[in-house]
Amino acid sequence: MLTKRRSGVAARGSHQALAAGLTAHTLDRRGFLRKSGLAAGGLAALGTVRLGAVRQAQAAGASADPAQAVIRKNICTHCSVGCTVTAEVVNGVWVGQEPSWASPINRGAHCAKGAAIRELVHSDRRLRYPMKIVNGEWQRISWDQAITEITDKLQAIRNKSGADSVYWLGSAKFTNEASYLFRKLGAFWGTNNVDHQARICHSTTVAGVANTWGYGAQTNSYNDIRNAKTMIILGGNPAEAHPISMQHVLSGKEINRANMIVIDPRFTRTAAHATEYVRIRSGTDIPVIWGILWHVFQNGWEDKDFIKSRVYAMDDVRKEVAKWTPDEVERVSGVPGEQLKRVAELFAKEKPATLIWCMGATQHTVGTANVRALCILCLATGNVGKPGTGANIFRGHTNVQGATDLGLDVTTLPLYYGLVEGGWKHWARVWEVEYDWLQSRFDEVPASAGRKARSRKENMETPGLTSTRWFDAVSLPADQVDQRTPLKAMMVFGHGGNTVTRMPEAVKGMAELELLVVADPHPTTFAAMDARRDNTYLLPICTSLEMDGSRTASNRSIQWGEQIVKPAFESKNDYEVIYRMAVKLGFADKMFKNVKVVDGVPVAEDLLREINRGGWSTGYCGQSPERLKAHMKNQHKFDLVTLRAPKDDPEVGGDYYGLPWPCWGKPELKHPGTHILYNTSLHVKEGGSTFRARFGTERNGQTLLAEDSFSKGSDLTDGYPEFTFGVFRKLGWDKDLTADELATIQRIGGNNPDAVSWATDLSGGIQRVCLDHGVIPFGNGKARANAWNLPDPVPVHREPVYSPRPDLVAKYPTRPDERQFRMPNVGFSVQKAAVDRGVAKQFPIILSSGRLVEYEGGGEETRSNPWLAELQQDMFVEVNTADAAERGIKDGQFVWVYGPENTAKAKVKALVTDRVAKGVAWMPFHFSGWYQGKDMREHYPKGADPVVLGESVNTVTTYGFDPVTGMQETKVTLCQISAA
Amino acid sequence: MARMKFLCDADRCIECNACVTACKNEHEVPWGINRRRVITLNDGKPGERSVSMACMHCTDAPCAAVCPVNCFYTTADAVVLHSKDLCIGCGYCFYACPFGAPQYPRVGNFGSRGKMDKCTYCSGGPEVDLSVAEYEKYGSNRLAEGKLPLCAEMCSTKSLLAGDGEMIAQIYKERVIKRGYGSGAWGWKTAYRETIAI
Amino acid sequence: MPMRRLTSLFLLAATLALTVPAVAQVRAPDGAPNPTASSVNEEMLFKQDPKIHGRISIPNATAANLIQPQGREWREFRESWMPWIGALAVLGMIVALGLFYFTRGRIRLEHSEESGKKILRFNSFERFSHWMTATCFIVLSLSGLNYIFGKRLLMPLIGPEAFATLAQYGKYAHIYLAWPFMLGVLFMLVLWIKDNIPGKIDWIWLKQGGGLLGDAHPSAGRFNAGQKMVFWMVVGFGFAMGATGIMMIFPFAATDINGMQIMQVIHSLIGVVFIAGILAHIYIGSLGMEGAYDAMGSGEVDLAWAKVHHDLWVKEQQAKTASGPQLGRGQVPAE
Amino acid sequence: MKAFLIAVVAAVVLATGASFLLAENQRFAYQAFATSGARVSDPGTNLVGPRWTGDIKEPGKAGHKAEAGS
Repeated sequence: MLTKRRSGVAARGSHQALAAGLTAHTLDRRGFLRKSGLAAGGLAALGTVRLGAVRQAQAAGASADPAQAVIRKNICTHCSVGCTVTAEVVNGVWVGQEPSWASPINRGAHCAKGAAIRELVHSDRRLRYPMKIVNGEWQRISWDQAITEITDKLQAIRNKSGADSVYWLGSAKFTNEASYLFRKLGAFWGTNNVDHQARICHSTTVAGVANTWGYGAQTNSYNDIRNAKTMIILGGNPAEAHPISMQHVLSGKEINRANMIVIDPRFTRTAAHATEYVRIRSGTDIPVIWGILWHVFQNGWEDKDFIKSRVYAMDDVRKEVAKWTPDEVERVSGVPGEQLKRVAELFAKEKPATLIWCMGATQHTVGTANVRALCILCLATGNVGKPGTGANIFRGHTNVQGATDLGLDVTTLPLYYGLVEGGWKHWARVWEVEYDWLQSRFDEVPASAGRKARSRKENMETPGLTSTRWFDAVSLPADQVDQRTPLKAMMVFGHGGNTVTRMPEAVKGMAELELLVVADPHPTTFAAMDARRDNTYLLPICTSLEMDGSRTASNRSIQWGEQIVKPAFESKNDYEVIYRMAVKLGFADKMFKNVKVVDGVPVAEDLLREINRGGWSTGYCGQSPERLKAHMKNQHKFDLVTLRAPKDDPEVGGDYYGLPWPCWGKPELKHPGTHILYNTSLHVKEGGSTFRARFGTERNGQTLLAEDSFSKGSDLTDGYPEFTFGVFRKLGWDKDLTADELATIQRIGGNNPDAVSWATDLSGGIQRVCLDHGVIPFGNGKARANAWNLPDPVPVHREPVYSPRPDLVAKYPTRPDERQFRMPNVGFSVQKAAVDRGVAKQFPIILSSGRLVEYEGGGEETRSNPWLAELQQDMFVEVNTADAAERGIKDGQFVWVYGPENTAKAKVKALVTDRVAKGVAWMPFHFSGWYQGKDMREHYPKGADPVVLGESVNTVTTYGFDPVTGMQETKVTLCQISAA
Repeated sequence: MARMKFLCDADRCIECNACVTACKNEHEVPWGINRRRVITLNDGKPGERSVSMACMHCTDAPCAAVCPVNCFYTTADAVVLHSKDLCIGCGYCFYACPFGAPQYPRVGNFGSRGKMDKCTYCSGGPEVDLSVAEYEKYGSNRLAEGKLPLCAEMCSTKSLLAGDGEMIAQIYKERVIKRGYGSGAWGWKTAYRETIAI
Repeated sequence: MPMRRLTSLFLLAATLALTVPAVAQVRAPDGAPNPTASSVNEEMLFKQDPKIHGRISIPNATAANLIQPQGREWREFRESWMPWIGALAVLGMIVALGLFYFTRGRIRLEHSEESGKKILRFNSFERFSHWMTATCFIVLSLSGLNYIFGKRLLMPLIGPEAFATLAQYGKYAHIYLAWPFMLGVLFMLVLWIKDNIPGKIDWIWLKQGGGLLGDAHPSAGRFNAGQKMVFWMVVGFGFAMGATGIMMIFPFAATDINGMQIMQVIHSLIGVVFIAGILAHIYIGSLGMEGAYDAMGSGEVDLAWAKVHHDLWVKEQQAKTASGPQLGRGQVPAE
Repeated sequence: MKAFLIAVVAAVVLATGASFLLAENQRFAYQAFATSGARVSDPGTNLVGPRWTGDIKEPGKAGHKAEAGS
């Protein structure tokens, strides 16, 4: 009696009725969106439905789509895995998502965020139009008014306080092109105060890894983990932070019956799948790694040949490691020696072995040292530069790798060209602007507080303020901030206000700013803190799903995303906003000299071509928009494990998916990209390479060049330095250059053409000839176990600033107070005061923070997505069962979490669990909108408040900065918890 | 015809909740209705496992048996569906269901809870395939388009399997043999009165 | 590889044998990592608890139950047993009453000199309470029976759409009329409890079969033992139905799903017995006995009838009033 | 008879009252399953209908007769 009404005749007869159904009754917006697409899609589908299609779909492992919807592919804007998002668009409306089976990275899969990403675009909590605060009230304004007022105020501040008084905070959500444009804007504005989220996620990785073997990036790929026989995941919870990576991790684990060792203070969802779980005390990564290495060296498990030929100064490490006997390791970290011996043996002997880390390793005052120690563990066991090995660093945001590469950093120009004359001149040539004009844009800094004055040129070459300290740079006495004036204005593009530690200080800083501009799809925490009465603007920016552009995944693969739908509401994309500001600031002609602007919007492809023209140092030169688009079109041709397309394919033959950088030479050279860095078993033309000879050729009488190690097919069969025209002439390879290439080199070099290098040769000739000779343009060096230019050349353990073990502080103190990034870093004094005051007694619980799968970053975007928000509605703190029992705390009740600074407190729900050990608490960092117990919802512009609000963990986090990068300490502080 | 089933390989499930939001996305499931959910067992303790659960489309479905208005029916693909036109919102299916699948728009009391809603295995309901009416009442109909449920298709680690029972059992068996362990096909005994013998 | 396969089989067997969660991650004899050896499995969890439940992030505690197979027993009861029990109870009673009617016939009013005189048996509030409860009961029992028999008897006759509509209204009627029903039961309890305290006389009445079986008329007060049984049945079952019903009306307010299943079992079992009992009550109050209906109809009964059936009560009433038996307003019933 | 009629009327009145009281006590799933941290403005209406009854057809609106079942 009850059966499917499946009559074809009836179905066709219903077409008119269906269409009528759409107009006959009122629909809410959401329903309309979906249905307006469905009607068209559904109509088309009715005629083509085949019975048994299910079976076919199963057989094919994919689904045949009968609907006539337009399919558009973009990249998920959340984490760095780089999942392809396949959108069905009907009549300009994004009506559905389909699995992206063809992508070798996600193979159809998504996590909660990716599977809900359509709502990001449709979200009715988006910022709809530009707004400004007038006497504490939000008012709607036009784009013209917004841009005019903002640029006028910027100019006024610049005239009064100098270029450095404006902070340009960019975003890891930017496309590569927008990142590049934003850095260029900073350069044209005349400041190095340009930063983004990498500061607070993997800046220490970039610094630590680059200082070890050349480039600061993941050496292998998510897919390559399938080759590993042993994997250590240290300070990472990919099950929540990078769920799609777990597809590769768990498959690899199953196929190879691999060892999966999770080292973490917290029993995470990842640890639940581990073959061995090592619980450590937060902040003792170095003792644990040295503890592992102690067993490696003790038992002779190290890879001696590898160390001899490819590593510099491993003996320096041996000396430090010798101090970390199993007893001392257990005393400091709590990990028994036997367990670490087991881990050491597996990592050294069951090879290939890979080391995966994330923010649990990086977000520390010893972040860079941690990363260095991890690299050294890979080096000592020979686990780098081969399939299944390597430092698989899982970056955070979708394009944090690309944004870092493209210079949203206070220490570099795009593609890691240093803030030195050579770097500036390189980009001046690419941009076709006068170097002198660029220099004239920078401030002169007068002498102050015993510091010398800086000329414009010197200031141009001085690293800027880190984003972790922006509010200190507003509030600290002027003479402590080493620039013309302290900060006066914040230009925040796509960056939350709750992601930096010490929120109470940030709120103070916000209030003192002369101008605050937030350009974002959402108002962000900056809008909700009720700190400001005026001179505050919100600019609605579209998501990167609503624009064209490329994104660099963690594995360095670059993927082109096409605009899925037009920007929602009145929002505009980053390119357009930057362009309009440049117009008002008077340098648009210079800045967009080689970029086509259509209807006021710069064309993404042209921006990428400009990047290609200047991106030699990092091999961003071969990934033309045409090649990237061909990759997206031919995704299904790339192998799941090797990421390589068959050689005979006409469009993408032999390429690695996404042309992972370095992709040498001009696009026409068709270099396939580099899937696995430093892999000597491949020819450079096949993506092979060596460790980068970045640090000279010799140190203290020891060579820094590789010995008896070179990439396959190399004409030079030993180590060699990086290539310059001078080296070419010595080798006689200059004859291989074409006349045009020679002319370009001569033009660039002027009276010293010998100095023109593989990285500054705009003709690409040097790289081309290198490839022909089978050598790597950047040279063939050794990785450094001793990085003499860093504060701790060989990593040493240092207790956190707020240590739960004051007894260990005397032996393992944090670094002495010193000035970094134009600011004082007084970590030592703070640590000493904390020990003297007995803070660890008053605040006996270690507080750590981390990520939830449903949310990302500061969380404004994801907390505004009801599909995600429904799954995590309350900010919480994980409290150990025993700690909760002692305090009479029940699961699910409200508690106060007190921090040791600023009498800070946060009202959150208790999640009583054994995920955390006794004496440890953990909070997610995605929440904001409640502040010290107060719901700040009313302060958002009406209707643009995220669905879910909660206390930010950073209200109670504390002081502590990495000396190399200014990374904040989010993983170890102290707290007290009581029932509310 | 195929006999459609769900299988959650708990040794792969990482509680990423993609299945949950994929479901929300595909059917525009409103807040408060959860056709699919992920539950973590032994949370925070060794042996912890997470399992994604929705209507299992049981063999001899108890919901269908107890329904006082016989609003349930089983499709040729063995998917258990129901008619919202007939449903009186009595809640008996909720008593009978071993998996907590039935959902109601209102929750305070029994009298006016509204029509029951549950996982349709992405195959709509008794209305005409791919019609607006079907979409409004039951969500989209992927099966009619030759596709499988989106929750399984989008599962981050390929933990959640959907498809012909024998086929997915075979996939699971191969996995268990390859890796040497498996915590079992959760809910199969209850839903299908069978387990996967390896 | 057969060797590998064998190992796997062994591993799996070992896994299944393991019922207690081990503390450490375990490695298999062949050295392969085997996290599942220590992981939870269905069998083990069912040994700890008949339900498998865990942690879920959405604020819906009931959603944290993964598998709760008890619905199966409930379904067995509801679908395999309940229709038979219900049919037996209801049809059994109808058949029994029919048999009784055809063998014993209608109990006639015995005429005497008092015939024609009326005595007030139930005042208007009493009658109001009775009828409110009664009408509710009829709708409740019909809509209640519909949950069991509707799809079996009615739906084939009127088609699914019409039946679903009817069932929908039936459901609303059941839920909403439950409240006046419960109120009515409460009223009747208060009104009549003092006349329904069981006594020795009831025993005699019962021993004599209430006069139904023989020709003797045992003495009775305001209510005879049979009526007292009806009273206590209505009160007892009424409260039981109310309590179990309320538990089901407010899901999870007082009990979990298993509790609600049990409530439903009690509710339906008592329901059908209640219906059977009330059928007998209706029979005797209308068709079965001449003159009985008047008590609830007009409220006034024939004095002769009253003297036969409730001699003690009539005496008591007459003693209360010096002017003799309380007579009604008219000689003819109000009807 | 009067008592009977009054009783029937009273039953209907009380039942109607009960229905209102119960409706008062009734909560939508999107309210019941949202906590103090969330503000749900538009819970959506697909699958549950505009009045969150599961009835897709809006009462009093005959326009929605799109289904063409056979």
